[in-house]
Amino acid sequence: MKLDSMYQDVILDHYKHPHGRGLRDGDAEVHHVNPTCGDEITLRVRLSGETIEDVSYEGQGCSISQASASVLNELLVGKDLGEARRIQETFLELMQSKGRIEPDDAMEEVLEDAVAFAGVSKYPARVKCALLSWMAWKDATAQALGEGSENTARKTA
Amino acid sequence: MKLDSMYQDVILDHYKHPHGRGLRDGDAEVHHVNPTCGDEITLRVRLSGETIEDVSYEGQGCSISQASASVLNELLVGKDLGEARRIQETFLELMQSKGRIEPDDAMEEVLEDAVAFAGVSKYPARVKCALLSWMAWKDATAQALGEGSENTARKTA
Amino acid sequence: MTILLPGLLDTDAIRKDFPILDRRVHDGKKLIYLDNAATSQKPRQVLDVLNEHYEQHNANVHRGVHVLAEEATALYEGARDKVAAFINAPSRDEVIFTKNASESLNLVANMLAWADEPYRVDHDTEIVITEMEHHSNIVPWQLLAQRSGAKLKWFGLTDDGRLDLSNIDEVITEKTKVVSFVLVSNILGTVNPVEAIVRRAQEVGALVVVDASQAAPHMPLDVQALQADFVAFTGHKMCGPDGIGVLWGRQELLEDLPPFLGGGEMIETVSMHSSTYAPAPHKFEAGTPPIAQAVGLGAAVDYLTSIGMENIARHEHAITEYAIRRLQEVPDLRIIGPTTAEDRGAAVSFTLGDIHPHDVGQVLDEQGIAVRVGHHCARPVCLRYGIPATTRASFYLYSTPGEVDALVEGLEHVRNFFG
Amino acid sequence: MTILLPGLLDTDAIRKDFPILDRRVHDGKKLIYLDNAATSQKPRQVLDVLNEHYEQHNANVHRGVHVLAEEATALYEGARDKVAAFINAPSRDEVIFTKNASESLNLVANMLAWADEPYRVDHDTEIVITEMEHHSNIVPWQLLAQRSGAKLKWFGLTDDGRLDLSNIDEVITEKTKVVSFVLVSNILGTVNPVEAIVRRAQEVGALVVVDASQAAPHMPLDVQALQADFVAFTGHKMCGPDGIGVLWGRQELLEDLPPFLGGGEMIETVSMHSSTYAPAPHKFEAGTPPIAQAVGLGAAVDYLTSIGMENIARHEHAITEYAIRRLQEVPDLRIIGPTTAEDRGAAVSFTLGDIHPHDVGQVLDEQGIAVRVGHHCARPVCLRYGIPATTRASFYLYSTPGEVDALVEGLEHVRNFFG
Ligand SMILES: Cc1ncc(COP(=O)(O)O)c(C=O)c1O
Ligand SMILES: Cc1ncc(COP(=O)(O)O)c(C=O)c1O
Repeated sequence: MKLDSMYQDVILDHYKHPHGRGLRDGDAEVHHVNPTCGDEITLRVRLSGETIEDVSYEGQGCSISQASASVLNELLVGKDLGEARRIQETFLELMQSKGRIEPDDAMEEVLEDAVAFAGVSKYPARVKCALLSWMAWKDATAQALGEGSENTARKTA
Repeated sequence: MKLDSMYQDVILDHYKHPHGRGLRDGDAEVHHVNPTCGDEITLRVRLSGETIEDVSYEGQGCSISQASASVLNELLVGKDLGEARRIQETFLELMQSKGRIEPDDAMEEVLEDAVAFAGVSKYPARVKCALLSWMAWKDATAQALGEGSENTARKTA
Repeated sequence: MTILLPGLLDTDAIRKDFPILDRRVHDGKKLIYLDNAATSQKPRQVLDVLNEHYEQHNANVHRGVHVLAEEATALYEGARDKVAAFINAPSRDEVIFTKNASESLNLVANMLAWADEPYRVDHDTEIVITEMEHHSNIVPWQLLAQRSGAKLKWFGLTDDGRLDLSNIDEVITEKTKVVSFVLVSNILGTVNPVEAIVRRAQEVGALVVVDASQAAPHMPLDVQALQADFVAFTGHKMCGPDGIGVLWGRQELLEDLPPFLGGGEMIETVSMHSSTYAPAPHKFEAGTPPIAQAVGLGAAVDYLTSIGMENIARHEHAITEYAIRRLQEVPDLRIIGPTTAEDRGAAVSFTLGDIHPHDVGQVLDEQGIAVRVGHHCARPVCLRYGIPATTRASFYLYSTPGEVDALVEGLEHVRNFFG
Repeated sequence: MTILLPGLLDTDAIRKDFPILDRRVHDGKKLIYLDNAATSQKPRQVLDVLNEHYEQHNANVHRGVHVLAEEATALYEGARDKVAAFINAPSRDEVIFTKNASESLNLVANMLAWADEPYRVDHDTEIVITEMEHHSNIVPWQLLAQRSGAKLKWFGLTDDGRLDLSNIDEVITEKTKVVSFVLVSNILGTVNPVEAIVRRAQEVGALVVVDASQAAPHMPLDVQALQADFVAFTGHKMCGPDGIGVLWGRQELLEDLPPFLGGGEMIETVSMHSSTYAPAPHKFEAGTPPIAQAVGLGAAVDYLTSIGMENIARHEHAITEYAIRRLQEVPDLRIIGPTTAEDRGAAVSFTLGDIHPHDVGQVLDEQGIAVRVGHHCARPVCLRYGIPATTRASFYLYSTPGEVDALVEGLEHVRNFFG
């Protein structure tokens, strides 16, 4: 069934048993929303020099967005920023591939569990779910480094 | 040719040789515009008791609107108001008939030259041209009688 | 097995009018389209009229003396007559064509922002809406409140998905200039008690705006019976094309209130220094209107009328009653909104245990079942009921009990998948 | 007799794409459609896409996880990509779909009304337009001036139908917040010198809005080359459906400026107390957009691109040159606008002695020739040249020299009729 390509066991596992969920101390906090479906995430990053000490998060959303945050936590915590950025970029590339990238060994080495999201990239409506926490992480990291928010200007009514 | 039913000789005559054109003294003046084509008329009414002493006008527009004002002047000046209103209503009925009324002798007696406009009623875009001066007359008469404008509220930008 | 319910339409015949209902999805699965509250499908009768319009009569309206322009104008203005009759408007000139219900509602909010007394909304006045509004009937009023300094107030909701009018006299007060509310909720399905609200609004001299986007497609709509001042709805949900909406407004208001968009068609005369405006409805229709779309909406109105709005309402009532009953058999399913079919439209929202609606929708889709998931442009309702989102099945004149059964089976499959 | 002019397209082939061009009017007369500046006809290629959309892919866009919703979203957003490429936009997110050019222009005026500094238009500032604007680029600015207290100024016209920029430094000053002007006049045909105006506007830090309604259909349009801040145009004049328009705007402006219409689709998150907005373009697309119409516009853009905008411009240049030459042979005919084909679009306005344009149009129509008569939503131009109205013939990619000849013959007939 085509669905199985989206809902890989790895993803369902992360969804049911999320890693590192909950908000802990951080150097910066962001709140991101997926306007097309209402998924939300609050995410904090704690750095120690170039090392990611912690990524903690709280949010609501579908299995894809929840699992993606869990995978992110597992992958990035403990990494140094350069490596984390490479992982984030590789994940972004995979998710924007519209199902056209078949992850090879090299990609699998970088992304580990996150390669399971390859199937999601075929479902445009769900790609944003998978990317939500990753965009939040990128934004929070920029803020923690004092680079200001990369978030586009959004005004409150 | 179908055109001839609109451009009756009577109409073309009135167009080329308009009756009573020009602005003279009046008890009330109105300015009407046909927003769908830009035809304009300024029209004054002078009453003496119940009698229409004069209808004078100035404007720009097509043969139909010009001829119609000329016919109006010819028909209404000297009439008493009751009769003029009956003529106006009969003309309105004819113009709104979409070509379905074939003027009979009775109508011809009331409308005289104005029956020539029967053919115009088949052309929706031109009906308003034919009615422009008649609506202006109705409005000016109401004003002259102190009944206020029947013009719909129009605001200036 | 064919399920027979009293009041059903002959859906076998009706479904033949809708080409898309033959669509197969996901390797040959029959399409089961239960997303009608988002948009309806279009019958052949409407598509044919659209084609004929573009192939035979296409021209810009008004101002033209040539045949095509006269035909297009007659068709466009004829559509206005049809819509006026459909909603029992006292005058055709009270029917304004917009691009969608959202524009209609924004039009009213903007007229009031720029109006003279007694209509003007300013910092001393109040605007009233409800917690079950579609975002299109919230944000325009938030913007108006923010820009005029007026206070925005709203009616809350009861636990069973109805308007809480218990404090109506505190919500609608002498300061209230306008009360805007939805006739049928697109998320809860609730049909709201118009009379009580209108009565109170009239007491304090407030204008009443009714968002009939989910009513016009599904039940007889009589703007005179409603006693509202403005009624908004949208063509694409009622078998019409995209890109066309309607605002009905009472004539004297349309005369008194200022225009919104400026441009061609809405003027009487223009000079560089100042302009005067055409009478309504043209005053509110700046630019080339959605001509073919209005004509298409006219055809949709003809189609719906030929079937009969009473009959459509009866059909949907039967389907909704059946759907509510069957859905309640699904374990862990909680209906958000009234759980009876009384005073209720044909949109049924629900949650399914803690399976996120996105996941519910995805697995249903795989079976050919199209539902909508999310907050349905009514996020305050989700906040009110403490849920992130819902899954919504919504029915129309071509929906069948068999499709309800398929949905129920589909949901069982969802439960197994995430079980 | 077939007239050959350098640069003509193969109109025999092109005309086969347009079903309406086979229409007969007034007892069998061939339709000669010379009202293209009002609206263009639609090729089969666009109508087919519209039909396919409604019969196969119709759904509401965004927020949907079912197949139809995904297809409709991909088609709608795909149309945005096509339009972005067509106008060489730096980013697809700069392309906003509206209902027509008039809405696009009103959108800009309203954004500036509610903007923060440095964009805000208020009583201390000035707005600049020109005397040859379409009413849709006059009235929104009059309304803005009236409501904000800003001063409205404009460029006048030279006797030969060009912008009089001799006083540019007095018209555009340090107080000027926005300069809005038409790229190609719909009444005079004039193509305006963008560069000179943009340069001066940039000097004083004013925003530049270009009304490209009569340019987008007829010539290559490159928003980057224009160096404007906003560019508006309309679908129905460029082989697209009714009910769809475009506003292109520079990304940072779209980010900084406030929304106009509020509602579904344009929000990020809504609570009863406040809302935040989605990034552009969605921020400016409240409610269900004209989905099928955008898809149809995408097909129109494909169609025009397949023929080539350069080729279309060359064709129209040839036809216009021929038309100006032939028309000047008609006694008593006076062209209102440039009398050469240089820097000139394919709309040619004229008066014919003192025969009123309405009468000219009526007699031409009887011969199957569709022209527009009146002030063409540009009444200040008529005032400027001291005429009540004009007759306008306007050409497009399917127009032929033979149709010009028919027009000239038709005008002879008009002269005889009223002679
Ligand atoms: C130059 C110009 N600007 C603006 C418009 C307005 O376009 P629309 O009527 O589609 O809004 C038109 C066409 O009518 C036009 O010719
Ligand atoms: C209750 C309600 N109001 C308003 C709207 C807005 O309609 P549209 O998106 O056509 O503007 C909708 C539909 O989305 C609706 O369901």
